Amino acid sequence: MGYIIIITGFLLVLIGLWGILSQKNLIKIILGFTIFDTGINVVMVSIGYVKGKTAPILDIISAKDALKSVVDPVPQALVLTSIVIGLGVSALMLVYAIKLHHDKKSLDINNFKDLKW
Amino acid sequence: MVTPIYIVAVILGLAFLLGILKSSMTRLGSILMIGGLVFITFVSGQWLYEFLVNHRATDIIYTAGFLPPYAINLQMGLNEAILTTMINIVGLLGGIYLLDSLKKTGINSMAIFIVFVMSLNVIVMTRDIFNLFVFLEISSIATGGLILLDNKRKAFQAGMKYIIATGIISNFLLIGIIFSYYFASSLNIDGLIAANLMSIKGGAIALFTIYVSIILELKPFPANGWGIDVYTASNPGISALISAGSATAALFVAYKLMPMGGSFWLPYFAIIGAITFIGSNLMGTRQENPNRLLGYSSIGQVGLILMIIGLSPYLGKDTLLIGFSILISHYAAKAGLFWLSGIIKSKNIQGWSALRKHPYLLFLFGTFIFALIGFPPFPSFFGKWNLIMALAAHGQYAWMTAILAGSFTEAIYLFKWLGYSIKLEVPEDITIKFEWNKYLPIYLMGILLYFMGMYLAPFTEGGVYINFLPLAFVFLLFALDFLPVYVKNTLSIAGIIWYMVRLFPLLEHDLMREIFAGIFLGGAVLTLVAGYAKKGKRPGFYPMALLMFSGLVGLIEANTLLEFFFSWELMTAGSYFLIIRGKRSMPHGYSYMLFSIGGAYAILFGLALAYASGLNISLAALGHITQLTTLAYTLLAVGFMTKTASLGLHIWLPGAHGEAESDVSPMVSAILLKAGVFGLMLLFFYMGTGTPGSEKLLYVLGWVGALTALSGNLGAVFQEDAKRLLAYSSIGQLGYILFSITMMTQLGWLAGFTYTINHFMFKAILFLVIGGIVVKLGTHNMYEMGGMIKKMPYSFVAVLISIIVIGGIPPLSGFAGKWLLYNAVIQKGWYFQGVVVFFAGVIAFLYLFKLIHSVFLGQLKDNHRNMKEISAWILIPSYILIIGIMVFSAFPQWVLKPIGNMLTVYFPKSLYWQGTRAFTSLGYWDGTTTMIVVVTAFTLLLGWLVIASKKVKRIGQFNIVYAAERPYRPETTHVSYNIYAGYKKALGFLVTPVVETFWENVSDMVLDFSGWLRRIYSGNMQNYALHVVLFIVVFYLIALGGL
Amino acid sequence: MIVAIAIVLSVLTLVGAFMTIHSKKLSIAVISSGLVSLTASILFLLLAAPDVALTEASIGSGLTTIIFFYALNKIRQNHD
Amino acid sequence: MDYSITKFLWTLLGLFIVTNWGMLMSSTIRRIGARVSGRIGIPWYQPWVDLTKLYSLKSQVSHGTMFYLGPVFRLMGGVGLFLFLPMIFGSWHWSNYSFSGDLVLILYFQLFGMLGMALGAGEGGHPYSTIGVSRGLAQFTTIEVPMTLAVISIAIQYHTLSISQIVAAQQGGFFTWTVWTNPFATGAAMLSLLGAFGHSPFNLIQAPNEIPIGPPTEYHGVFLGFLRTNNAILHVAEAALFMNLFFGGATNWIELIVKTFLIYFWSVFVGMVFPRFRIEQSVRWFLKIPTLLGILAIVIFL
Amino acid sequence: MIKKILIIGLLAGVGLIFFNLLQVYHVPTELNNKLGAYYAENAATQVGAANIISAIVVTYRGFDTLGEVTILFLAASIISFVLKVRKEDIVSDRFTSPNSEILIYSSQIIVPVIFLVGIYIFINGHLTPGGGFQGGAVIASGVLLMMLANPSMKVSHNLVAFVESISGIAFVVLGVLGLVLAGGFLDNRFLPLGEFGTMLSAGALPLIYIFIGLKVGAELSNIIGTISYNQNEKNS
Repeated sequence: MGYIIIITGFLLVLIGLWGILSQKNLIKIILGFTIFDTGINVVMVSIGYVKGKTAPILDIISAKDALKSVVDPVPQALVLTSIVIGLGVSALMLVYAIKLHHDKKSLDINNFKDLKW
Repeated sequence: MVTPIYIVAVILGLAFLLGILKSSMTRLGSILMIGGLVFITFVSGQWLYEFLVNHRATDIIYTAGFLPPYAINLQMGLNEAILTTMINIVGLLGGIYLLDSLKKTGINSMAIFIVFVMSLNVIVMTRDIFNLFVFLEISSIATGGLILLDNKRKAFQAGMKYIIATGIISNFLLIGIIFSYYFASSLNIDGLIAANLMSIKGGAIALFTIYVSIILELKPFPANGWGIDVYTASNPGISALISAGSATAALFVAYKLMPMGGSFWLPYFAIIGAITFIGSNLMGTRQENPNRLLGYSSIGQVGLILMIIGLSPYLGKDTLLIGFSILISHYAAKAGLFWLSGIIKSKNIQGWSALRKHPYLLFLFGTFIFALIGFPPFPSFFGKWNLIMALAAHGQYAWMTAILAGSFTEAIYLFKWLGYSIKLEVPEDITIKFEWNKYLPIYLMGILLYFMGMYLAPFTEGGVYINFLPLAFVFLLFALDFLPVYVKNTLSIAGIIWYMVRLFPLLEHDLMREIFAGIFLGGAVLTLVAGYAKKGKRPGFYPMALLMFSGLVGLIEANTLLEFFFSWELMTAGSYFLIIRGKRSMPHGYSYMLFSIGGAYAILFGLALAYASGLNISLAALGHITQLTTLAYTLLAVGFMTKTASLGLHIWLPGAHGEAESDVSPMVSAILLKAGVFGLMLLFFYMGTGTPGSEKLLYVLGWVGALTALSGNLGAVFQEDAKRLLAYSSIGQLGYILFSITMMTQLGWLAGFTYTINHFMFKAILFLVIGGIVVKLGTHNMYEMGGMIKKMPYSFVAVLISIIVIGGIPPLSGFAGKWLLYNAVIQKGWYFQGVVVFFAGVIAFLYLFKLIHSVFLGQLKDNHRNMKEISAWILIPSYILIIGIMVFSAFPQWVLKPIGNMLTVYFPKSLYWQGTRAFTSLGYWDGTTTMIVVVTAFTLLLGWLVIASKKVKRIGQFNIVYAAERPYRPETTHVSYNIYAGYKKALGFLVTPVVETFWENVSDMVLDFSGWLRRIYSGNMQNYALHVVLFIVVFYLIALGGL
Repeated sequence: MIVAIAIVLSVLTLVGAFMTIHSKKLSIAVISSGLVSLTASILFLLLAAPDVALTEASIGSGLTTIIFFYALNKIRQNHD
Repeated sequence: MDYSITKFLWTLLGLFIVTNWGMLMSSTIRRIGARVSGRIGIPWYQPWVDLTKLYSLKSQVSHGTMFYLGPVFRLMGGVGLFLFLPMIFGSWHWSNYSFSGDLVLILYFQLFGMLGMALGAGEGGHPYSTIGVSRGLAQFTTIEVPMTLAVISIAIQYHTLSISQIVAAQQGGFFTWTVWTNPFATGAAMLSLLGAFGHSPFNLIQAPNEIPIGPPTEYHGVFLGFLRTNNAILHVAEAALFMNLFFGGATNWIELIVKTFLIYFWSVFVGMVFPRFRIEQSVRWFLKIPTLLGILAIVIFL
Repeated sequence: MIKKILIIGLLAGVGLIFFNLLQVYHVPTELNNKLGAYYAENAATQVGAANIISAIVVTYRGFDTLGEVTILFLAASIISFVLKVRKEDIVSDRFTSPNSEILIYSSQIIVPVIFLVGIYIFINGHLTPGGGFQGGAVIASGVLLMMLANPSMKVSHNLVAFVESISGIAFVVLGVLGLVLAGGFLDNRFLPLGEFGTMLSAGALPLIYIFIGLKVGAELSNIIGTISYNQNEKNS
């Protein structure tokens, strides 16, 4: 199962990247990013997965045999942070998109080339 | 001691507190912001002090009360203290600078600002890789916000590009982090280092994703379009912070993470750094927008430092010093430049000429530019020096070439820019208004650069010997720049004389240095005397002149390779400013600088090879070059030849000397060119004839010298501009000198010395007098002059004597050179070169006649009827030099005998003296007798004429068979306009500007290439994202494709 | 069994992701991306990560989607 | 180094002889020239008559100091050439002040007079004198190329630049003259001599038949006298120089007179045969055949 | 078209990287990662929290969490100053669409419940799944609902800002207290660890998590509020 999910995660990353690199609509690109983020998160959590073990919460199992019965808590802790960061970044991008649209009345990425060379 | 965790706590507390404040309380907000920045600067500064003064051991700060790797820890060592202090200082100064903008945008932006600075601190200090990721995210989100400070359309686009790119990068970083954790069971950097990921299967890929992300954070070429747009579009204050602060932090991250991968990744770092350094600077050459230009430059500099990190195996313990030296220069200069751009607010670099009205700002601008290029006394000079030396010591010539090539491309645009700002007309639409909060940070950065230069000098091998005394004097003069000319002039002369008195006893038994010291310093005094003729204040003249002379005297005093190069660069800088003072000298000053820098890099390369041959920093190392011996000597020679303006490298000279101010021309022609001669002589002394390849090199250089003489003189023949004519003449004369000393015989060298001394004297006279006349008549064109002998008899005599010397006509001292040269050529067997040289010598006669005739003889022009003699202050030094010429002519043995004796140490003796009579195995010559005979005969003949023609009637100007010359539209009818038309028909093909065309094509090619290259920056953010991914994939395939 | 659920969810996630990128209408795309987060959060549960699942569900599929809609709404208003 | 009065007087005597011989030579040559073209020509004493007339002219005008000094420089050039040249081989009396310097000194001292003349004429303010001077200088530069090559060739051949020693090396008889031992150098030098004497085809400098210009028209009276005197000295001295270098020198005055006459006549002879060159033609010409000869003269010693 | 092919090639390249990573990845059957094992073994005794993840997030890696909160803070700040409403941009009498009565009234009942749930989640963060972030998100969704029900309602900016700031400052102050009173910045053990598994256990951890929850809730509300508020901004 770990394999399946980690592969799913990687595929999500690729789909997200595809969206970022190929879509012309800014909103789509940002959605690509959320997919990208989700994929990364799935991969990270899969890394901490240990076959047949439970969540690292000790009110279910006693503290003594925690070591034998829980999955790795560290990636999960990291993913928590990552999800929140992803939200912040997405929100920021959306605000940018709003502003850019406000400016040019378009979401086409090819319209924002005022800066070059 | 305040633990650095308070940097985080206090700033976040303040940031959150700022959120409560009402939007109208901007004043309180800004006080809190500045207070917070002052506090963190204090904290980091305090640690820096502890490390530097009390040599405290590195401190580890634990969070959460657990040891790493279980909890996050920070580290505060010397490196961290230095970098956080740097970041906080630029943060504080940037905060002060941005006060207005931040107030306008609101309190939120202040909070973002301080959080940004804080995040950079943590990035530097943290030892946990995921924590690093979090704070990198904070810094990039804060950057994304701060870009919008000006609420401009372009800023939003740039911000979007930035966020997209960093978004991709940080996700890849996360993949790297999680897999590192998976493979190495640690998130702590030290733990990851200990785990040695490279030895774990798959660890290399994890490392790759981490490294590629960190490198991408550094905006490597070409995946950096987003970074450049940020520099371009954001408020200059923010760009300064990004360039000086973020880049610093990100570079340290690369350095910090470097040990994780071991030596496998370092070459890639170096290659990427080199590509970035060169590519980015190359693109800068076509850039006109100042902020974008600075962006290119920033990225280039970061590439250089990344390269240094990558090359650390070769640099050993010096890595940090070198990296820091270059970093601090980049840091201060780039921050200062961005801040300046915020004051000037010009859309293109031409607009920076607004600085002309603000000399102190202009001075700072120059300081920043010179610091970026790596001129002394700035830290980057020492950094580059150490870098090149260390690389040479390990035989890494390709890297050296890359670094120098990149630096050169950087110089191309930076000096174009500096030239514009010094010379272009002040634009009317740009006004610079004084705001203390914008001026102060710039000044402080300028001061920091000088301070750090002095501070870092002793850390370089041989750096303790550098004599900063002359530089201090230069600064004194700069400080006294408000005084009138005569005070500063007197002060300068007094200073130089004092230095001479101090210097000469130290030079005993070293005749060569004494002669050159005499030329440099004596010439300095004489040419400065002419400065009394100037009125007003001459802002900036004296510091720059003295800067050049300090460099020159430093060359004399140098005992080590470092001192020599240090002085060489000082001299170049000073002379650049002197040359560019002329009215129309901008393009010439520019090409002078480019040739000088190219030459300096050739010299640097050669010196590095010398150093590498025996790890010996003393100047004597030039005598024992074992690494690439021939190349080393060739490079050194070429380097020096850029200063002597030898054929192929001469195109800068006519304009530079011709357009310079009237008393600057003699300085740069009579005196400065001798620096190249000094270098060549020194080089040949050490090289000798025994070293492999030296015979061939000398042979080629001999031909170059001969052809230089020919082309220089021919060029002069067809000039209509008096000063350019003299400038071409200098090229020719320096060709003789090069030719003479390449013969490597006693006679050849004697001839070389004779030419050197003579050229010093007569070219000083000529440029002084002709320069004075040009100023007086208000034209350079000889065809607008004429008949001046009546108005300026003293000038005429001075010029007459000078041209007799140039022509080599007995009995004056010019003949000594010719005679020695004849003997030397026949003795050496270089007959054909010799013929070319003698042919050139006769051609000299053509331009000399043209000069003296067009200016002094012929018909007096109507508008010059009320002319008076030129200022006595110009004539006095000229006549002092004439006395010198006379003494040298009548008693050549006084000079040539000691020189000959000195030379016998190096060459077999071939010139003998018998009283006043010199003889060689071929011929003989008696200067004193010749003088006596000629003077006697001349007096007798004159007496006869006086007796025979008692009643000579002076007649009027037009009392001749007058025809065809019209005083108006003078060039159409002035008889000496295009006087050598027939000669041109016959031999004009020899002066086809082949060399000029060649260099033009080279520069066109560079510019075209740069224009083609920068098409990748299409402005489309998606393409930039594509570049980022492309970079990752290509890097992966190259580095790990075989896995 | 659990593997089968994982496979189904994975396929759902991927289809959602694909829809997000390729749907013509932005609103459908946004909803699809919310769906991706939702299925992903169930995947997290399967991986014994209830904390992450909770976060992903509330933040990833909840808040993010809402913010997207607000943004779309604003853009539409702008467009008129 | 002999600065004695005796030496001075002997030199003065030599100078007197040379001057007179120069004048005689020029009148003779002009007569020959006239006869060749079917005229009678001037009487042999004509130069003395001219000179006397010039020196006794009462009214002289000057354009200024340099104009005044020009003839002095010019004459000094000729006299100097004479002074530094040993006239008669092996004779202390007629070696003049040649101990001052060797061949190089003489080569460069030629310029002294040219410069003075150029400047003097320049101050006259007449455009044509400037044109004349510029042409002269232009032509002179290329004349020097074969000459330099020849001199270097000789220096290689005899390992010396001292004229006395060069002459000494040719004292073995007719066939030890340089003209036989080093024909290329001689050829180059003799061709450049044509230019140095400024006869046709290289007389565009003075262009006597076309425009009334140049120093001869600007100067008159004593000034012109100086110039005429100089011409006389210079022609002999230059011919003597070539004689010393290529034709075995002279051990007595007769030999000197014969040889200098023949050398001088060579230039006149060529002038009668060839038409005048334009300046760019002559400039190029000297860089062709004479230079080639000069190069050959050196190549044979390589 | 060329670009598409290039992108596909690039994705194939990225896929190659992932494939290579997968080749060395295997699903472990034992928790043999040293760091993870250490936390599993010692989190309960050292920190006193039943939820090991909370222990890691708030204590062991509390510094990260501080950064995370800062990121949200930054995002909120940036959004608010980018979408700053200038007085002249506001249409004075805004057109407000009437909402369904059901929505308005049900929201009045549901919103307090949602708030309670959110608070519950972060108060029990050290014991059960969930914590400050999740709770904060739930609170923010409550705010959202309020706005849906009444579009003209202005989220009291001052209140939100106040909560946000005070909780942020409290977070920092608690961290500093840990530094002063216990082993290091953000050390939760300056309060007694208490009895394992109860509400008042794990030292200052619950306290910190509460403030995190409040802060995240306030920040998210702020973001939503700013974006939605500007829905009504006049088009210029």
